[in-house]
Amino acid sequence: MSKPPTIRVQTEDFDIGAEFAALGRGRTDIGGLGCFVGTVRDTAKGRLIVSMTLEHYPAMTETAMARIAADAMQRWPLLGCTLIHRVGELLPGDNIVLVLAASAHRQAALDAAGFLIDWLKTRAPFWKKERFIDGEEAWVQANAADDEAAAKWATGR
Amino acid sequence: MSKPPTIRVQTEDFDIGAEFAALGRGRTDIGGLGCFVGTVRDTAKGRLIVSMTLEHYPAMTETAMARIAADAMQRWPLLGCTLIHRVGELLPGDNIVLVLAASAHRQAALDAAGFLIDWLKTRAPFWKKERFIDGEEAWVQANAADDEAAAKWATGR
Amino acid sequence: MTDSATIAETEDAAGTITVLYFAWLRERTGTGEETMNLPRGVRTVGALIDWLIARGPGHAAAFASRQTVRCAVNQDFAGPEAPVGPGDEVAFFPPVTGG
Amino acid sequence: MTDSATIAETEDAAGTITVLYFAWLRERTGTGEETMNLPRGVRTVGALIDWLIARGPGHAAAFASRQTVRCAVNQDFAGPEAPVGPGDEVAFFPPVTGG
Repeated sequence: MSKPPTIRVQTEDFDIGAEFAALGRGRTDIGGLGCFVGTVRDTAKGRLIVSMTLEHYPAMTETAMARIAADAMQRWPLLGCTLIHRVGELLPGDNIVLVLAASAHRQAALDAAGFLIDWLKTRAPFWKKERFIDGEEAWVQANAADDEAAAKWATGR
Repeated sequence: MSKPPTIRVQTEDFDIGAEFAALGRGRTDIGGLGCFVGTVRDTAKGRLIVSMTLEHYPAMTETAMARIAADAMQRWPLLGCTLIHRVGELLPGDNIVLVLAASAHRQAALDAAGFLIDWLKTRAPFWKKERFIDGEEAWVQANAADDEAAAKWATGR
Repeated sequence: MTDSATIAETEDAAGTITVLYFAWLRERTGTGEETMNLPRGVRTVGALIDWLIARGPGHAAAFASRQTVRCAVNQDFAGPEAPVGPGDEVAFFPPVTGG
Repeated sequence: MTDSATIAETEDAAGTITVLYFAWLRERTGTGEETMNLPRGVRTVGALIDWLIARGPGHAAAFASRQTVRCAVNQDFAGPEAPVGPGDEVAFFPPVTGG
């Protein structure tokens, strides 16, 4: 009954409504969809950001995302899930990432969405560089909170 | 910086993409949006459902929803949230409810979305009646799992 | 005369309440809304339920399983000890099942 | 002659590897990709890093803080003990920060 995951890496924006519709189309067995959308904030550590560039490792990215999706499908009774990550130059307010999980039950859908974004943040080969208003650029550093968020799913394995 | 919540009770469907856009419009301080959408399943306890009717207590509904939203805004650093609940007759696959929470940080956005749906399920005056394929109708019974899901937020208060 | 005048006055002062029923309470009582004089001696939700049960078999059926009936007074959830007074809107319904 | 013939054979058998750099490792090494013969004696990721550090100041700077460098061999995360062999694609990058 479950669909294969939808995995995409793209420079263009995604259409959130269309992704919900695509996952639910023609189905009447879904009880709930959990979703997280990450967007570019205009500040980091109190400094104004004018743009963000996302680099990735093309040969590895979709494989890594597919593995994360497969892991989610195994942990929860999902009927489908969608992972879309943008790359290239983005501006404050732009969408970066979308994760979407469908299940017969709401807790599974919400937990899986949390898992998908936590693992994407720590296990998929993307790197962010921020350009500040003064022209300086800096690679975003991985933070301990993300590792802890991801680790909580590992213990439940 | 935070917007007043958007609260709606309506018979017509909602546009998920439009609700994300409305919450994020003109803002660059949002880092993530957590969302849950509940939909009508075609079966309950192994019996086929042909339709579901949602009744509510009009004078109380929006007040109860506003209180739940205000509670979420107080518990998490939300920049805005949206709660939309449909009433009337719905068919399998139809959307029932949307909750959406925006924050600078993803964990707050996701946790708040979970809180909003758990409390909507246990604190807002809606009642579901299912009509089965054999013509029989039955009011959905509240279940202990929903109470437990809601109670977990009470302990953290 | 003094006694009956006092009673009449009490009844007037009591005023009316609106009682609402939802979901299967509406179906069992056969009504979604009724307006009535606040019954004498009724000062709480619990006392109002006792009084409503005596109205007839439909109401008795609606409140047959009292622990599964929820109440709101003036659109606020209220327990059996909650006060009921003139002008109040008192709603009875099963545990909610939206979302 | 026997010795040098053996060495030549070993080098041929070693074949080439592709090394990729991302984010600030790409900036510090000044390259995103280089193809090289698998250096003699290099059989693990850790040994490859040792060898790369000796290539020049850019590479040395890229690997200056080794514990913050992550690696994937053939698109799979790999630690310093992971084997590296002919034909492998070895990528070095900082801890990921997508999502």
